[in-house]
Amino acid sequence: MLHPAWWTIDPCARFQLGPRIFPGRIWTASGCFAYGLTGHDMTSDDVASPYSGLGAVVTKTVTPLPRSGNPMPRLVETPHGALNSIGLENVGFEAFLAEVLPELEERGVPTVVSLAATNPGEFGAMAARLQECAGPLGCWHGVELNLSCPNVAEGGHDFGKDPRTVAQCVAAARSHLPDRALLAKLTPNVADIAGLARAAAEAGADAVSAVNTFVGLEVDLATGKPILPRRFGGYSGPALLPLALAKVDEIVSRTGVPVVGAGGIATAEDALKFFALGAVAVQVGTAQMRDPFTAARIARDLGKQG
Amino acid sequence: MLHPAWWTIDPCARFQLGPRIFPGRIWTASGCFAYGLTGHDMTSDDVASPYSGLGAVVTKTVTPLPRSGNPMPRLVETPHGALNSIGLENVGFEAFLAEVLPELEERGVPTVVSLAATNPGEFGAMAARLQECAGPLGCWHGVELNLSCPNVAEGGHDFGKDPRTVAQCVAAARSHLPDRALLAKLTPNVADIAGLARAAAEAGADAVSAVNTFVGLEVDLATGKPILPRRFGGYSGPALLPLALAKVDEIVSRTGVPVVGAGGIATAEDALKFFALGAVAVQVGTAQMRDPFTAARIARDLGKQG
Amino acid sequence: MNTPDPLPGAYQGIGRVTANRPVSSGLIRMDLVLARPLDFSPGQFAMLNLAGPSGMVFSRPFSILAADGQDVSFLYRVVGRGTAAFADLGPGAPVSFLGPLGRPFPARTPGQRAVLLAGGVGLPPLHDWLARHGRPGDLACFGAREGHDVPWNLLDERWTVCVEDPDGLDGHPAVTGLVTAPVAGPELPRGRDRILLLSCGPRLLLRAAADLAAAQDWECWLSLEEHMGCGYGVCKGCVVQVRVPGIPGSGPGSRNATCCQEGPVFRAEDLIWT
Amino acid sequence: MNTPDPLPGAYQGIGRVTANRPVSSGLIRMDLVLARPLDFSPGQFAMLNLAGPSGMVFSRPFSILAADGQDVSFLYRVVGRGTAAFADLGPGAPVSFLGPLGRPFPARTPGQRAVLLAGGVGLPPLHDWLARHGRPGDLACFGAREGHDVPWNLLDERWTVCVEDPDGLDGHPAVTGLVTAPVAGPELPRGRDRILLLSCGPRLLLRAAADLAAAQDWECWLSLEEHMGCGYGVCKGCVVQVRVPGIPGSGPGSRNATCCQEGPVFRAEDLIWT
Ligand SMILES: Cc1cc2nc3c(=O)[nH]c(=O)nc-3n(C[C@H](O)[C@H](O)[C@H](O)COP(=O)(O)OP(=O)(O)OC[C@H]3O[C@@H](n4cnc5c(N)ncnc54)[C@H](O)[C@@H]3O)c2cc1C
Ligand SMILES: Cc1cc2nc3c(=O)[nH]c(=O)nc-3n(C[C@H](O)[C@H](O)[C@H](O)COP(=O)(O)OP(=O)(O)OC[C@H]3O[C@@H](n4cnc5c(N)ncnc54)[C@H](O)[C@@H]3O)c2cc1C
Ligand SMILES: Cc1cc2nc3c(=O)[nH]c(=O)nc-3n(C[C@H](O)[C@H](O)[C@H](O)COP(=O)(O)O)c2cc1C
Ligand SMILES: Cc1cc2nc3c(=O)[nH]c(=O)nc-3n(C[C@H](O)[C@H](O)[C@H](O)COP(=O)(O)O)c2cc1C
Ligand code: FES
Ligand code: FES
Repeated sequence: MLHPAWWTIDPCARFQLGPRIFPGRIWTASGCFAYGLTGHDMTSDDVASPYSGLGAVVTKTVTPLPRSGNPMPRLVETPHGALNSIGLENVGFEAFLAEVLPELEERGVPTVVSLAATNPGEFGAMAARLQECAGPLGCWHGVELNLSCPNVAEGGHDFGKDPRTVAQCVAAARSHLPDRALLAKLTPNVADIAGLARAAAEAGADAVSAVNTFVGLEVDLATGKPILPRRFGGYSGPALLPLALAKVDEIVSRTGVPVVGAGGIATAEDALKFFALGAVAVQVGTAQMRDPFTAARIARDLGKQG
Repeated sequence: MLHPAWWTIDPCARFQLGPRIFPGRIWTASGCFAYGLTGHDMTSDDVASPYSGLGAVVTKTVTPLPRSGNPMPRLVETPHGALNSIGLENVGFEAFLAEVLPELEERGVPTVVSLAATNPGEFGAMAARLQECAGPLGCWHGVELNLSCPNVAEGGHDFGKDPRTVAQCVAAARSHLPDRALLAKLTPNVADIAGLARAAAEAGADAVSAVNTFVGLEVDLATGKPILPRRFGGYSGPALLPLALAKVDEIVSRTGVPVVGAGGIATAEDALKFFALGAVAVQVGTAQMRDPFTAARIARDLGKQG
Repeated sequence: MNTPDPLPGAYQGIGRVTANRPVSSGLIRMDLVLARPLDFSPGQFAMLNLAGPSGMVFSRPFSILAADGQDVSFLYRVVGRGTAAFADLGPGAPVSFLGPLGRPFPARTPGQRAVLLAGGVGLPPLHDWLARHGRPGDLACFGAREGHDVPWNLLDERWTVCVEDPDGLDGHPAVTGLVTAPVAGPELPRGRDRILLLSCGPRLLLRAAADLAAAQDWECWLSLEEHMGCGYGVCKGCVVQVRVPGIPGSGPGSRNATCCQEGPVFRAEDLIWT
Repeated sequence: MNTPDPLPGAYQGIGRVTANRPVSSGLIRMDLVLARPLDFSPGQFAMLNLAGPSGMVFSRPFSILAADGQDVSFLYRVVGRGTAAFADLGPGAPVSFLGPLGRPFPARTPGQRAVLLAGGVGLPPLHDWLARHGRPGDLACFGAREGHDVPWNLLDERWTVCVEDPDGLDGHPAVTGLVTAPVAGPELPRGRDRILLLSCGPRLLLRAAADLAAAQDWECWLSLEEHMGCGYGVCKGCVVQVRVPGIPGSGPGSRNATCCQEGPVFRAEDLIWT
């Protein structure tokens, strides 16, 4: 059952994405697994570690300067998903380079570094500095440009909706990253996500990640006001699956650009649906928060050994 | 609890929308309650009839000519919602005028007629003919232009994404409908739904209905292919609630255009969330299919008598 | 009277589980008590769901096996999420009920012998039909894969049980073969005024029944299964293709019929198999 | 040793319910058996969820009441969807478990008397602290609204029970008043080397405890409740504001600390109340 006839890939085998060989196709999504586990050792009865079989951990998005994020509450469960307005809390790019990335390398965690910035120049500068500082690292496989986080006031939201801006950001980063995979993470809150994907690919992205969260809102019935102080948050989790599948299908079938799928994946079956549509890899987000072994179990269930 | 302090409206009281007085603010959504109940009498232990307390039944969208709709399967349940690709099966506008509308009048069902067409001229012609044939009817309160159905190949999809087309369709219908409420039903599959709402209002719509379904897709794991023959369907049901709330809030807070809210409403609490954001009325769609008394129970629970 | 009765009023309410127990290796019988008495005809169904917000987005259609006053019974097999959830319900659990829905199997016209072909979970409507309308000389066949799959306690001696595999019969009498086997012989007369064939079960069985009836010119009604959204005719998610008389000058046409409201029981000749 | 222990390894697995019964009118005790023995310190918690796809999107944090080998116990109150679902679980039901998580309450330093203030479902960590570290002279107070709310069987004679309303005591000994009442008198010495105040419960209690400690210069640790996404430090959904030492030349600053990983137990002075 977990290996239907049409399914021939081993997602725990190495595969090439752009200039880089990744150790597998089951990844964790940015913001849902921090910089990998920090401070915790984790065990389970059935999987050796939360990293077993994973192709990459996409790190929490880092920005040029540290950010403390949005006011609380910034994470709300809804019956079928979650709304977050974390606001890109992160240690900042320099601390990330100095402390986080070396530690990921030391622990042997395959890493994709998620970056956000407010203009193409900043993206370029971060990419250049990454290449300069982290060039020799073996576990750093690529960069994902977060062009779509709906929680940042300064431009973040509409930023990634314009294909030209997407292209500029990708081009700026690409020029400094000759030997790493470059991914553009797209917002689904547009009429034409395929257009964004095409723009990203033409500017040099090796793949696009789709999707980031949908704009959502939850009301506190006691007050009649939105629960999140900024009203809107990013909707993620199981409710998203059919929406994310549609966006991925739109990109794959209209553009042929390689897609790393994300949105609502919690089980091997969910992941299979993205692969069925032609996704080259998948990311586990919200479900990884519920259980740090989710992605590793998906890798085990779908792997040839599974 | 059902009547929080901020909540002062009686949704079962008459209210004015454009040139028309509606008997209430809890409506059923187009396509989820046909032309009202046809052929069935329904009883329950707690509510007198599925129409009790309802402000309007928005009829299944009718098109100039009859349509048999899309191939089967065209309705798929997902764990948190539903995907439909009914394809606007309907009896056609002339049969609707001749048979359905008089019957709704006879049964005293407050009615909003949902219309779809492929260009502004057709919308105008249908509006004119409605006014001509149904002008004297007392239960016909208004027209909802379905500018957003994602299931029709011939233009339906991208049609409602362009504010200019929206404005043209609204204007064409408005000129023939002096004394009925005119609503434009908007697609959520755009980056800027507030822009559509503004265009509709400026062209003469009394309100907008938001939202229609989101584009979604479900994969059949056995075959690895989309379950729906047309790949995509419209995603509706509980998963939509936070997305629909966000779209409604965007319209209300950015434009002030009156909004009739829809998307995922299954309980009085769900409906209250739309009212909290300023919706003037709400529509119950998918949940009405599960239980024909859903909207009537919401009206009862939220009504002053409730 | 072969014309289907007009649709009776449907009732929506919360039933309470009084029993929910296996009656064979694959079949579970669920009994509910409703808040009011239920009247139905064999072939009609109800839409069931878990009560409250934990329910499925769509209710599930199940044929009514029997109803007595406020008690109503179903027979089902666990095939997916909904039926698995139903199987977990214990006595007292609330179940959302909407029914009876759809058009029933017709009664016989005078002079007709009835042939009933029920496959697996297709038993309920024909079980009730036989209980109400059965006469000596009728042939009622129930088909299952093997003996353990047969709900013996539900089937009195009027039923001929057919099993594909004679294992697990534990001494119960049964024909080895498909459920159509007892009908294949030459004993039954030809002609639609002589035989009324009713069938409910897997699609292959329905096709076989339709073919048999066509070959023998029998009157034939079939109960179809389509995935349903609403069950009461509003969503158009359950349509099947039926023939319509041609407009003079052009050939016969087809149209959509809702399985939930114009069916689930259709005259075999009206159906266009796809 | 007042410095929190380093975080131990957390275990993720499926526990099975062995008992799930009310211990007072508002409190339920749930016992699980895990697949392996559990080691924890008082104040640590676990993230619990229904097993499988019917679970909530986020697991729910609950303080560990006790653990003995593979058995682990929780005390909870039904407040919403998740806890209502937990209350429905019968023996054998699977529960997804991730724990132990977070930093525990510290042990005392020599010379300190402990004052424990537990309100309602804030009992578990302090109950376990007292069981492990309690000494004669410690003052352990449990507060509830009225007698029926008190889990008498869990509270031995070392616990002083405080009820706001003396109804429903049924002869049990209790102080009428807030849980802080027994601490208010002048009997307790001043100074952080003399009293270690630990508190867990409603926010108002924590504020009162912090104020008391500040006024008396007691060492004080509080267990905070924040809504949690992950419970293990990755989502940043549970942050609280804590003070950081000022950079020389500028005033003291603040930063986000994750309640799940840097807490849930914080030194009262470090907290910035919002
Ligand atoms: C008129 C009618 C009468 C029926 N009577 C019975 C009966 O008496 N006993 C019985 O066991 N089954 C009966 N069925 C089939 C029964 O409805 C399905 O087995 C049930 O809906 C499966 O639900 P699920 O959630 O377990 O399966 P899932 O596969 O998880 O369901 C997913 C969706 O598919 C639909 N679906 C899946 N299988 C079927 C099917 N065979 N027919 C229709 N919809 C399906 C479900 O309703 C749901 O919407 C009947 C179907 C119809 C149309
Ligand atoms: C470290 C820690 C230890 C806790 N220990 C206990 C305990 O031992 N016994 C006990 O009964 N409760 C305890 N709680 C509170 C418990 O987590 C909540 O009562 C529970 O999450 C409510 O879930 P629900 O689905 O029933 O409520 P809902 O209101 O439906 O939950 C909706 C969301 O809000 C969150 N939430 C609601 N109330 C709280 C709360 N008070 N604290 C944190 N999150 C909340 C839920 O986790 C969920 O994400 C503890 C909380 C924390 C942070
Ligand atoms: C709490 C939280 C934080 C997130 N932070 C980020 C982020 O920093 N950068 C980013 O690109 N995406 C972020 N996301 C989006 C996820 O990476 C993912 O694209 C999205 O949640 C959809 O996948 P899911 O349904 O599996 O969660 C975040 C999501 C959540 C729930
Ligand atoms: C089966 C089905 C058919 C629908 N048909 C129509 C339609 O004909 N016209 C229309 O404007 N909307 C149609 N809709 C959309 C609903 O009216 C509603 O806008 C949408 O489903 C969101 O609300 P809900 O989540 O309450 O269902 C249909 C929805 C469903 C599920
Ligand atoms: S199931 Fe909705 S029309 Fe038949
Ligand atoms: S709950 Fe996720 S970081 Fe604390």
